[in-house]
Amino acid sequence: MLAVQGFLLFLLAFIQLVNVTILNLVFILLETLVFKTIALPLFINYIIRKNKITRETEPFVSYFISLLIITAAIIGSFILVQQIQGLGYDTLFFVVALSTLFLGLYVIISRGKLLTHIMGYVVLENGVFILSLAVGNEMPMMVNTGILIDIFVSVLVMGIFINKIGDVFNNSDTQAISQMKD
Amino acid sequence: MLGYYFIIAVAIIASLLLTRKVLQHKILLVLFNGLQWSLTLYMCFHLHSEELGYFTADATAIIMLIVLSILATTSSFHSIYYLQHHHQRHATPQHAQAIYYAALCILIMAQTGAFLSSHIAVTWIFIELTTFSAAILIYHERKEDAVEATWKYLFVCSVALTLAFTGILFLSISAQASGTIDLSYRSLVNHAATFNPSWLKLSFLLILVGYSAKMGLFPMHTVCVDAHTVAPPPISAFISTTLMNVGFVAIFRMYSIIASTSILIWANHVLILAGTLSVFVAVVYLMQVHHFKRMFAYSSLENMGLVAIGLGVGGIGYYAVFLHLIFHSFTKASMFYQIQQVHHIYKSYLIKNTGNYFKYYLPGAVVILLSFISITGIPPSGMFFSEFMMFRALFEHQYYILLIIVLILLSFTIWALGRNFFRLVFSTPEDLDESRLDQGDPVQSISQYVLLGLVIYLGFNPPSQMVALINEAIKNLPF
Amino acid sequence: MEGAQIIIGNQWAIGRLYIYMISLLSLIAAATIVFLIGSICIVIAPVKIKAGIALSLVFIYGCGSSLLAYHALTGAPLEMVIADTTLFGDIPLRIDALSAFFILIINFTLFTGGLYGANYMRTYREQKANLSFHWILFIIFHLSMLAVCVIQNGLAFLVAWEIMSLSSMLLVIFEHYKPETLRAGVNYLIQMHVSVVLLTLGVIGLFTHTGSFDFAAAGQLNPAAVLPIFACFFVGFALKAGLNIGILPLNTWLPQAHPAAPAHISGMMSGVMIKLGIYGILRMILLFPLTENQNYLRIGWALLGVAAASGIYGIMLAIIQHNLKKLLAYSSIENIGIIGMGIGLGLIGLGMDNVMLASAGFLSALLHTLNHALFKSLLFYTAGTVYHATHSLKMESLGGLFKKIPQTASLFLLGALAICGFPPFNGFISEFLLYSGLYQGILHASPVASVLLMLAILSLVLIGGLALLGFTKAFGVVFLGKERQPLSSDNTGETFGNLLPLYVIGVFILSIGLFPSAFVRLLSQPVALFVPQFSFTAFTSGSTLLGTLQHVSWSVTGLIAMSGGVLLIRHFITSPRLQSVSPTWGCGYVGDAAKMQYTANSFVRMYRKLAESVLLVQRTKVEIKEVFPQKIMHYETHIGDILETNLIDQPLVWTKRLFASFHFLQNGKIQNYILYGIVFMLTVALLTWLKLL
Amino acid sequence: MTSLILILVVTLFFHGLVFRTKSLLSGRQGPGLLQPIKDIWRQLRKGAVFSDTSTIIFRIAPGIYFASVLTAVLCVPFGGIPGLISFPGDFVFFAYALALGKFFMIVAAMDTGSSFEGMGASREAHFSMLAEPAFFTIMGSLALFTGQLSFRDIFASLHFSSSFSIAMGLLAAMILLILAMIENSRMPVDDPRTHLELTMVHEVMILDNSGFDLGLILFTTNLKFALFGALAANLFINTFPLFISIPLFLAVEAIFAIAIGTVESFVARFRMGRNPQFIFTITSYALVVFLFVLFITGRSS
Repeated sequence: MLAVQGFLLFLLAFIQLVNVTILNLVFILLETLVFKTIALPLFINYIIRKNKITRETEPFVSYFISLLIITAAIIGSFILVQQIQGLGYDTLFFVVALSTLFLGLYVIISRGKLLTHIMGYVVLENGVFILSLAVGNEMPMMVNTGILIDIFVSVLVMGIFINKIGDVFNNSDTQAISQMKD
Repeated sequence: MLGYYFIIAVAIIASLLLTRKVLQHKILLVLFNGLQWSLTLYMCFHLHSEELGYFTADATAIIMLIVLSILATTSSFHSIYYLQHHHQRHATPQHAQAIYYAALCILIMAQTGAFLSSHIAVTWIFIELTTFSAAILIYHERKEDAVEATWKYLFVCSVALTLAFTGILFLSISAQASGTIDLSYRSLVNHAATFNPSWLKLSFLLILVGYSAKMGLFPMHTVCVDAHTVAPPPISAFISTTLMNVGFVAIFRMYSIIASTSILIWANHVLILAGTLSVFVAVVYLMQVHHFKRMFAYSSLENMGLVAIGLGVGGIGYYAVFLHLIFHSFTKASMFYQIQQVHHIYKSYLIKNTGNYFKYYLPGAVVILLSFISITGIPPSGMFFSEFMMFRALFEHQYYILLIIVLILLSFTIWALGRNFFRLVFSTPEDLDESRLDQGDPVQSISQYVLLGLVIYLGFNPPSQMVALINEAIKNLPF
Repeated sequence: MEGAQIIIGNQWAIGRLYIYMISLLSLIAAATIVFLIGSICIVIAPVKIKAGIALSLVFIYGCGSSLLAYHALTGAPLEMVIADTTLFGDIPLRIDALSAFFILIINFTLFTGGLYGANYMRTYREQKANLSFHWILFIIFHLSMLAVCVIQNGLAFLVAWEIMSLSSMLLVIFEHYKPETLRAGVNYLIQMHVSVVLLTLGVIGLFTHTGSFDFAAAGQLNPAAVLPIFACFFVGFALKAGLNIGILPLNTWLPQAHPAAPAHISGMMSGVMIKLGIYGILRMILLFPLTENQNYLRIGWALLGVAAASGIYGIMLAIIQHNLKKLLAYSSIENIGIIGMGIGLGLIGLGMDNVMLASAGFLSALLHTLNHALFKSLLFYTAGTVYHATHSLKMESLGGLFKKIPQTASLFLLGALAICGFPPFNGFISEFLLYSGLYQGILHASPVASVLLMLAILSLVLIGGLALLGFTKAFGVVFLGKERQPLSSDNTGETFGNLLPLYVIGVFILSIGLFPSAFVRLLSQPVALFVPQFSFTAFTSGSTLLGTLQHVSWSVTGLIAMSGGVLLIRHFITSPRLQSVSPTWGCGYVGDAAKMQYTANSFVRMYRKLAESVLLVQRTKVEIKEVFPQKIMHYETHIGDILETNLIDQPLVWTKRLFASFHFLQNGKIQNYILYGIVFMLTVALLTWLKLL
Repeated sequence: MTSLILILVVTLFFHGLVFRTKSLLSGRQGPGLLQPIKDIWRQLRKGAVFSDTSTIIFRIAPGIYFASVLTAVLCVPFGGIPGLISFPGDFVFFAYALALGKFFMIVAAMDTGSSFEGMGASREAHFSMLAEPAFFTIMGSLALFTGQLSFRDIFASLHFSSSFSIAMGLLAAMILLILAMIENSRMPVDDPRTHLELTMVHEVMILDNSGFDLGLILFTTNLKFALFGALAANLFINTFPLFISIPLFLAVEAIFAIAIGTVESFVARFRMGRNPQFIFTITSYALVVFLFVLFITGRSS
């Protein structure tokens, strides 16, 4: 699923980014294609296998409710974008980006598994990526690079960390790491 | 200069990771501090100098940089002791120490970058970098709670920063809408008036919430607390002082961008809301906290709340905010350094396990008393003056009810802190066998005396340069 | 801090002499250096002489300040300004007659207290660090109090004020290994903080309206702003003074802190520190433009009422205390009430521009301030000696101490008589002045006013009567009769040397009682500050003030002479006669007389029955069921301060409950942590959308 | 001076007169007028027994008690003639001097460490505490009435012009009477003739006193009576010449004594519990007088 998203992003980027320096374009395309489409899903699969994480998800809220919420989120973002007018961009971009953001956040909030948290985070990042594509043309190359590297590193670090957690707690559920409280 | 700084710093960090000898580590650490100081001094003498296109040494940066360098030195100093004791008690792998020092250097470097950067996105990058390095340091003790805290810190901070980044994107969108390409603060400040207010609001909100995780402000303060609890004390000292300053600077720069726009009032109210909530939450937990470091964490939350309020109220409040940040950094840092020694003596951070510090380790007890006076803003501490100015600002802007609320809440904090501090210093705990207690080492208390003395001195007699810098930093805010 | 320019109050030779002699900053610097050297000495010195060093420092500062103060008191007010400091602006240091008066009281009490304390602290010889800490704080305490009297820059004043509170708090918790001591200390800290908060508000208000921290700027306040700001200052100072402001009874630290503190500290706090609250009130009265729209009258009546109520309440609670120091602490509240009544009367006098009233009021207030400083410290010191001799302050376990420590007992008796306001002691003089002022008021005021004044008189009488009850109880139960429990220690630590300072105080008490006019003359300058047209001639209808006081002193001398004569006669008559000694007549019952005798509790039983409606009395009693009771039956009463319970404790409980209801926030769930952020954003968005932000 | 002598003279007969009244009213012959004084004289010449619990306080207390009352006597004027002690507000001194004596008596009672005397002491303390306000109110109203602040001036310029004022004077006299009875712990507050310590007030305080001290105390009690009588008398003898005023004075004192006797023989003692209320009502009477005066002096419009 993430792979698909990544690929779509790749296409999106390919279509969208027309007037940028070649180097930048190449980098972004590589990033989307290699990292988001291939590396990340493989990495996550690796983690799943290593920590024997069961595939079924135990959401706190039922699917139906989640569905409603997400739809609401999409509509909401649409309305929001309509509210704020006067920008020279294709509003569709924003709708998609915002709804992806909300989706990511929602996944994080509503799911119990650390892994799903990471996935949610990745989705979030994708949303951000779309958004940055919308303005990416003018974003100076160096900055863009830095940001993407950051995203890359963060996901990686977190992934590695899940392994650690797996070692220490031997089940990677958020219940296990909710001990620290007042 | 900055370029050299980064290069040399990276070199030092690399060599730290490569070597295994304790002595070499220490030497490299000293080197790094020397580097840090030389940069700081250079920057002091080249105010407003542009570096590498993305960095400018403006007043805000200089102030924070000086604070950072001071605390960097002390923190490195105490880290050495910390690692010694830690190593004595449970055998840590040798490379862990290398990683610790390296991460420490990265953290300092990243903060330096965050302070100096003059480009909103660059700031963001460096802040993300601080998150990682801090995470590594928090994880240093490798216990279960360390894992938990680190994970939370890492994850929540990343999410929060993503939100902040979204905010930046919105900002850039609205910037482009009005034809601004350059996202450096200067141009943003200059053109902000022409931006679309709704987008500005949205981005300000996102950036505030995002960086609140760094500044330790409500709503995203939660992870900072946990991080304090498990991080090695010298690192906690960082997290709750300079790292919070980083968060503040990020928010402050955003604030000064919108300062010239129509949404300033709105932003002020949001800040005041966040600040008041922070103070309230802090009080809620201070009243029932059992763990010294958590207590300090909540008191940081409270102080950041005050800062947010001061920023939101404006007027003399702006000045007070900077003063308060400086003093808070010094005080809180020395509290953490001291608590490290407390832990060394009592082998516990829990309030109920400590007591009669006055008898067991007099210098430390005096430090605790001084820092209590200092943190609660009782004269002669400098924080009294900063808080006094904030109250003045509140009074002058007719926020009477807010003022009353804040004063009441502050009285509660004094009560809570006083109870626990005095218990630590004076009361005799029932089940405590003195044989298990270790000796305190007065050398470790020197830095606290220096810092607290600094707080008092700067409070009474702020040097004109400092005043000038602060005024410079807040000069283009509406008074 | 740049150079200091010095303005002389009036062209008076000796005053000018000073100005030439001192450069202010060098003075301050010298004081600081002396302090630092002294503290270092105290730290390194052997235990024996720590106190000595501290005392000598206090003596030096005392002499210096007293010298200045004396000249100010005799008409050479002194003003010095530390010019434009970066933070405070100008810091004016003014020593006018009022400050001078208080400075003198402070120096006297701290020196005697220090002397007494030096001996009192002997028993703690082994706690070296603690002792040096104590004595250094003692010096800081002294300096800060002097500073409070002198500094007239709002911000700097706050600093001095806080340092004073803090140092006194740390002095209180000397025996910090006792949990209740620590609790009392923290409680004290908080209540002091509340007072400081109010003062801070006042200073801020002053600054916002006048743009200057100088107290003198209060003169330019616009009439609208006067009352609120004055109220802030007033309440703040009243809290410090321990005046019971009905709805804000934050004087509960007194009865908690005093039993906890070492005797000399209690004595000094009760003797002078709380007086600085009075000083503050007086200072504010001087500074604020209260002449408009009858402010004098308003404040005066309010103060009179509050003070009377507080006085009665204080002594009512004092009577039922079974801890000697607690009793004394509550009686401090009462005496502050009397002082407050004096000030209130003075204000009313100013309001009715009736010189007699005004001068009588302020005279009695100031004199009673001095008197209370004397006898209250004396009483606390004697209590300290009692504590040394018995290691207990519970009246129910004391008794018959007169035989063990006769000197202390006699001194206590002296203090008790003085505090009850009996001739020939100083308490009588100040209360007499107050009485005559009130009666004057009745003669000259409007009907309603005179009725109110009559009520004031009645409350004063009531206070007197209750004081009689309370202190007969204290003296009778603690020092007379049989000892209720065998005393723990035999060395009572009562030597003439230890008690010397107490005797000095005693001499003052008596001499004020005997030669009031001499001391009242000293007060002419301070009173003249409040009542410009004040003079001794224009006092009472018939004879002049001094004349009256002369009469008083004759009469009291007569009283003494007569008692002496009677006793002499008695001696001559009875000495030849047969005098036998036998046990007390027990109505035929010859049991354990110590258990039979009247206890403190039973002594005030009838009173308690009357007062139960006003006070909070919980009883725990075990009724005797069977004819021959096997186990020991007991009956206890615990007196709670009803105001404290209802207005402080209860709200605190509610607040804590409120806080507790938010404990779900930090619940360790990472999802929630992120949720908070989102909720916050949505809330803000909503509020923005609703135009609420 | 006159007042001092006269009061001392009256003291000799006062108690006797009271007893005689009582015995006559109860249909007995009764002792001679001088009997009480004779008893006192006998006491004065006796030796004494002291409790081993007691201290110096116990021994000096009676003397100070006597001295204080005597000082109070010195304050009392005789119509226009001032007492030895006379200055504005001297009645405050008067009251406090009396209280001083009381203080010592109470303390002395505590000194014996007896179970009864403490009881008496506590009662004495309470009653005097409750009685004081009445006196001060009365003096206040008199001061207001005359515009003067010392006994002498007050009594000298006391003119009962209207019927109102006479009523006022009588009321004041009555209150002084009741005060006297409380101060000397007579009926209905206390029954000196009772034999049960538990019901005594004043007597129980002096259980352990004997010999000279006892005599002194008893004499002081008489003196106190005469003292209050003198105050009451002063209400009526304003600046009359001596040949009128002295008989008037004696007459008033006599009436005073007889009144006490009568009351004592017809009124029963109150329950201890009820005493405080009773005593406090005096104060309210006194306040009524005060308002009265406010009304008379026309200051209330």
